[in-house]
Amino acid sequence: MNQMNAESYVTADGRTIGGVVMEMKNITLRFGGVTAIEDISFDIREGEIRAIIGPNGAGKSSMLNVISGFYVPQEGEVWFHGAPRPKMRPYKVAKQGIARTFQNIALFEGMSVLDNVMTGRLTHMKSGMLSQAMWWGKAQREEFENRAQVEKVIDFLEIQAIRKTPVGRLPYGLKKRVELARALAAEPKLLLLDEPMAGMNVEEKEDMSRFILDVNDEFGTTICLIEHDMGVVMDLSDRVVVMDYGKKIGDGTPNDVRNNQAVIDAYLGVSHD
Amino acid sequence: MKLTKLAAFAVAAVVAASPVLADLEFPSISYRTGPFGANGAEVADGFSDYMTLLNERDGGIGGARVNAVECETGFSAEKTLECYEATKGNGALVYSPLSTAATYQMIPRVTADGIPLLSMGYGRTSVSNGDVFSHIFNFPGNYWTGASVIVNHLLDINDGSLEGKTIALAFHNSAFGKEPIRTLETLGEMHGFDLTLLPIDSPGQEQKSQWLQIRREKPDYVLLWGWGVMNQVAIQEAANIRFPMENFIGVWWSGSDNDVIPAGAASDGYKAVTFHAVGSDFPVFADIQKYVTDAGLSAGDGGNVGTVLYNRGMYQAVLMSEAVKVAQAMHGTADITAAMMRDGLENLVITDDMMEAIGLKGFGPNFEVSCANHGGPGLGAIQQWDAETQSWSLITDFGAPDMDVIAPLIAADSAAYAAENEIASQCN
Amino acid sequence: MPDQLLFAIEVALNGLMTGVLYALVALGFVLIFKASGVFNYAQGVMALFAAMTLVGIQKGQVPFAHLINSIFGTDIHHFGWHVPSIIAIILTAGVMVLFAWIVERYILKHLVNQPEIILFMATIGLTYFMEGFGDLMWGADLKRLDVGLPQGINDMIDITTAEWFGYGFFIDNLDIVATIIAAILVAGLILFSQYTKQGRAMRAVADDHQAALSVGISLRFIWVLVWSLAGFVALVAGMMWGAKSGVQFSLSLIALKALPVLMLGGFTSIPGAIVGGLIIGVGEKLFEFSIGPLIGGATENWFAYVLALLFLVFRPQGLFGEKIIERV
Amino acid sequence: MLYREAGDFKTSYGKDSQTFPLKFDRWAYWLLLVVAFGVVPFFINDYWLNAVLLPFLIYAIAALGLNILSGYAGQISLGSGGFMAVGAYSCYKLMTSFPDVSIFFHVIISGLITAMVGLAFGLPSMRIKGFYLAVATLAAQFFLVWLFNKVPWFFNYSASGQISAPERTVLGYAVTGPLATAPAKYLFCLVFVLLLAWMARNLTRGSFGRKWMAIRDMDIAAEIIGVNPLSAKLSAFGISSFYIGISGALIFAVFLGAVDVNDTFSIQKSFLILFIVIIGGLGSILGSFIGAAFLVLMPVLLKNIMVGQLGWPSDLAAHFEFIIVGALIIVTLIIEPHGMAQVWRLTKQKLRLWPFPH
Repeated sequence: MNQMNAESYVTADGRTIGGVVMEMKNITLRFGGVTAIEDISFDIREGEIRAIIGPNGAGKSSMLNVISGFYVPQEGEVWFHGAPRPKMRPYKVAKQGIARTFQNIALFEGMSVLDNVMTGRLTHMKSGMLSQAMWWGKAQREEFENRAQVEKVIDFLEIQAIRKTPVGRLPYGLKKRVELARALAAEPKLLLLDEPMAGMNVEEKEDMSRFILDVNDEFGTTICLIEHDMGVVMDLSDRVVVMDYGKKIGDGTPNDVRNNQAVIDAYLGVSHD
Repeated sequence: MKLTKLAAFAVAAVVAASPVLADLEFPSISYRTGPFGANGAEVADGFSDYMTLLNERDGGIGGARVNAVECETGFSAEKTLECYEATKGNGALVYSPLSTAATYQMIPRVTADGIPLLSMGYGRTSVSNGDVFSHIFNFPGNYWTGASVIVNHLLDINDGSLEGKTIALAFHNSAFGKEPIRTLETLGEMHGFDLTLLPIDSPGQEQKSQWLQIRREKPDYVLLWGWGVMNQVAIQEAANIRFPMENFIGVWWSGSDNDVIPAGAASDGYKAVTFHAVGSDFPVFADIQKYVTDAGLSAGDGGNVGTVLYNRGMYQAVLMSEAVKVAQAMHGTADITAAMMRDGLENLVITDDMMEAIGLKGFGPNFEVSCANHGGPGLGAIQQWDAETQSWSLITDFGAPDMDVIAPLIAADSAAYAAENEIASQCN
Repeated sequence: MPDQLLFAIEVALNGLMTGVLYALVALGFVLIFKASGVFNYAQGVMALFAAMTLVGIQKGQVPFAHLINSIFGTDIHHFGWHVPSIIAIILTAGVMVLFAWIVERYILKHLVNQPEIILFMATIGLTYFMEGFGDLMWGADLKRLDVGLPQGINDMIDITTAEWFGYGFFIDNLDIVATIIAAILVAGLILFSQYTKQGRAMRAVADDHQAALSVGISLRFIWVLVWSLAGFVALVAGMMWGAKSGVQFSLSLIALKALPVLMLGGFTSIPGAIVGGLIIGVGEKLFEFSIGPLIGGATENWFAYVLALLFLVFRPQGLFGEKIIERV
Repeated sequence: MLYREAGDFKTSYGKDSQTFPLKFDRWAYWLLLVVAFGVVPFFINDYWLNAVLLPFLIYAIAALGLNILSGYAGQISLGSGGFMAVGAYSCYKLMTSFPDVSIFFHVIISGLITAMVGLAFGLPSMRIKGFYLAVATLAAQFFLVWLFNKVPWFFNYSASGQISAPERTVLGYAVTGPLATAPAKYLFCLVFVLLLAWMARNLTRGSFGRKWMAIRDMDIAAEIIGVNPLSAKLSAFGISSFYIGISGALIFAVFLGAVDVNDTFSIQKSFLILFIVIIGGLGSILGSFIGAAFLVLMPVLLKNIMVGQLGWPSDLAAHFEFIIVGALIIVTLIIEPHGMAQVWRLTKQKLRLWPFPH
């Protein structure tokens, strides 16, 4: 599947990390006069957990938005499966198998948990309007097949009890979990998680970490996540990109990054001038 | 639970609403609210006050009391239909919706239900042909006779020739406003005047474009075919560009007190065609004062008595009640049905003696209705506004329209309707 | 065709003047939307109600006369006095403040934090209510509004332009007065919002509700304030339009003329409302003048909307809005 | 304890996504259908059929359509009146051009034509959002009404510009024209209502419904998880216009019989439909019916009570009608912004627990 970087390796805990799935090449993103991302390149390998860390305003979320096609960078290319990805609308990116969660939960508040998770399957549902309006065999069958898939995700994330609850009524931690469920329901090739543990207590963080590891382990999903909590990131991820003020200041295994002077400076707040 | 209670209440309300039978039912489909409420209220007052007068003074018509229940529509065709459905089962004798759009909707319905409809000076012009429209009447005038009477008046003041003159028609962009176009075009070819069409969309609050055009093109005469606020704005704008008011002539729906008063002194000299007299200088008004207004029985607040539209509503009540008398005489019963009422309308003859007996001598022209002619002769007069005395006065006698032009138009339009709806000849 | 050009200029000038009248109505919308996020459809009926109240007070009409007469069998209509225009205007402004207070107290207060569409629907409900209430209070008959505004062609412009171009332009005196009054009104609003404590509080609320609350500004007071101001703007608009056509139901339909202005100028921008009004006024008049005759005329009702729609498709942020950056 | 769900277990996904999950509700629904088809048309008088139930059914269709667009897909439209006019004029042209084809198909095709027009006017929704879009739909309203008033081809060059429906029959019974009986008209509309409500329910519970709701709740997030906003919004506009077009065709052909476009399809109609949807409940099929019933019945009831029973002058009653309807709208919004369907839902929830509320 991957021509340019085909070598794969096995991690210490026995998972196989494949070749490069996605590669960011010299991405620069500007809003008016503000440069949010400046000339950043890194890659994501199949099956790995890749983290992007950095202080507030470093451009991490913008980076994720570039990957999911929501922002179009002024310069640079996004390579996916070994070819440059043409400029495309976010929903097409989603159809290519990239799913994500959001920093400020972006659930559909007017819908139940089940319906929210079902929206994750929309990229898999193809039946036409007429057959749906008539609730004909095909539409009905498709609905039930996808429902079965969604029920698996619901079981996996242990949210069976709140299936029919409107998401507006759920507490924060559960909302985060539902959002993960929605992303997982899409059976993504690449899963983007934008601060999945932000605002959680220790217990919830542990739960979430376990889910992330399980997803990676059981479904072999490639994950790219942004996180604030250094401890969690170092435990979870295989490789880490460090950003600061829109620039990349470090890239490597957690251990490499931990010992990187620039990273230490950025996190301990050494002045930038 | 709640709903059933509500439904029960609804049924009770409707059942209780049905009035006692054996009266002469005249459902008064009126509009006192909405964009045309100011006009509708005057017509409804006139109609209702005359009916009340008949009850109070004469004990009804031929001994049967009149029951004229108003049904408010707000000038909506749907509400009109609701009113119709609500009242038609109570022995309604005749309808008069005071809206051209609603009339069009009701024509097939009332015909199917066998109830006559009198659209006095509005509605579908070709219903004059009683051979096709068995239950619809539009005496004593219609839009086409109105247009023709106006053109005759213009011929009069131009020594019989309109050759090379230009006439602009500012019309309400609806079924009502479009009615006179064909007649005016035909008359234009005949008399050699140019017709400019200026459509104005409802409600007509903003007419600057049209009046700038009139100012540029300086037509010799402007005709107005409007209703409601459109008239007031048009007359104001005409005053603003100093268009000579005596060259500005409205149809009878553009010639009420409401239309000229807002422009104040500037509207002095404005003309309109009419099919009945103006003012309250008739003996019947004394009776209305005595039996209705002073008795506290007037339909409105009593302030509308004698206005153009009040008189029109009253005239409608007069003609209907006279038709009832004809029907009562024909069928020998006081308690007539809708079918008898139709006969009464079809055999109505208005003479000077009758009008004098009513106390309205000279109020309207004499005419005869027949099976073939449901429209009467279409006589009309021109009235002119005097801003100083705040009054209208008739400046011409009731004159005849050019039926040579109108009759073929009516025949053609009604024949088309008859063909479309497969209606056989009614009169032979 | 120099004649055609002259005509076009005349039409455009008149369009500008009409645009001012549209802007007047739009201004009331903007004031309320900016400070409270309410898309106030009732602005049109407020203009009608204000004009009715003005005429009613001026002529000494008894409020609810028809109702009183039918219940008690009395026959009262007028108090028999005649109030001078200026006092009647002040009293009417007072009534509009009272109206603002009632709206805040009995409607808005209960709808805080509801989605915009709900607030919008509530104002349509208010429109129905006021249509009935206004008629009940002052009667549905047509009223003549006379507060001494001049009307008719301005002779000076007519004669001067006739000398210059050989064709005298038509400009309505009422339009000139309306333009002057609108200018004074806008200047007054700007001064008020820049130099008074209440004005600054109003701007603060428009900027950020939460922040304004946290520094102790009373939101409810501000709402009463902007609704009063909008009521006052409605009174002015009602006077101008009422002088043209008399005071009656159709006056409330001028709200429909203001909506495309709002689209064009933006719901939150006062300069937008004014410039938008002018563009719509000139645009629709010139279109009716040039294209109208080719397609049968009476285009003004829809042209403004189509113009605004096309404009928005190419510039979704409106005339004065900043480019929208979307975030997730 | 009559109304309960205990013991009502679902054993398949099909049963779980039923329209009426409770047995009691299903029974009530079938009973309602039997009454609507078998009892109402034969035991209710013409006034109720013609003047109350017909508009109720027809407005319910329009409300279903607008609810799909505004309630489910979150795009506010004030152009319903104009789209109804498209349906009405399409139906008129079809009826007069192809008199041999069944009126049933004319109505459906009118809906399809309206759907096309709706798609065209839905295109700006790509760029314009919220109230700006709502006002933009007014362009459709005013332009379409002007068009039908102006181009004589649409009204077959009749002098007055009005259109009137010729007589057409279904299974030998006239459903349009002056000779159509009230029960025939009622049943004809009822069939459409039933069919369209069932389709609306199917669409909104399936993937189209979820797409629409996702766009409504958070359009950006929806696009990022894979919803094509163009197709979602346009499909909502199309389907919604299809419904509204059918209701317009029925208003013209069955309910009124003749139409003047300025009067029947004015902006007031657009507001009326929006009212029905909001009062009934945005995003609720049942709400469309409750709202339609409320706004059709309310004025009739008020009028009958005030004029018929209390004997007030009709103008006073009309003023009070405005006041009361306006006040009721405000009060409903204050008490339950999610509309009467929500009130119904809450009542049902309480009933489930009754008589043991804790």
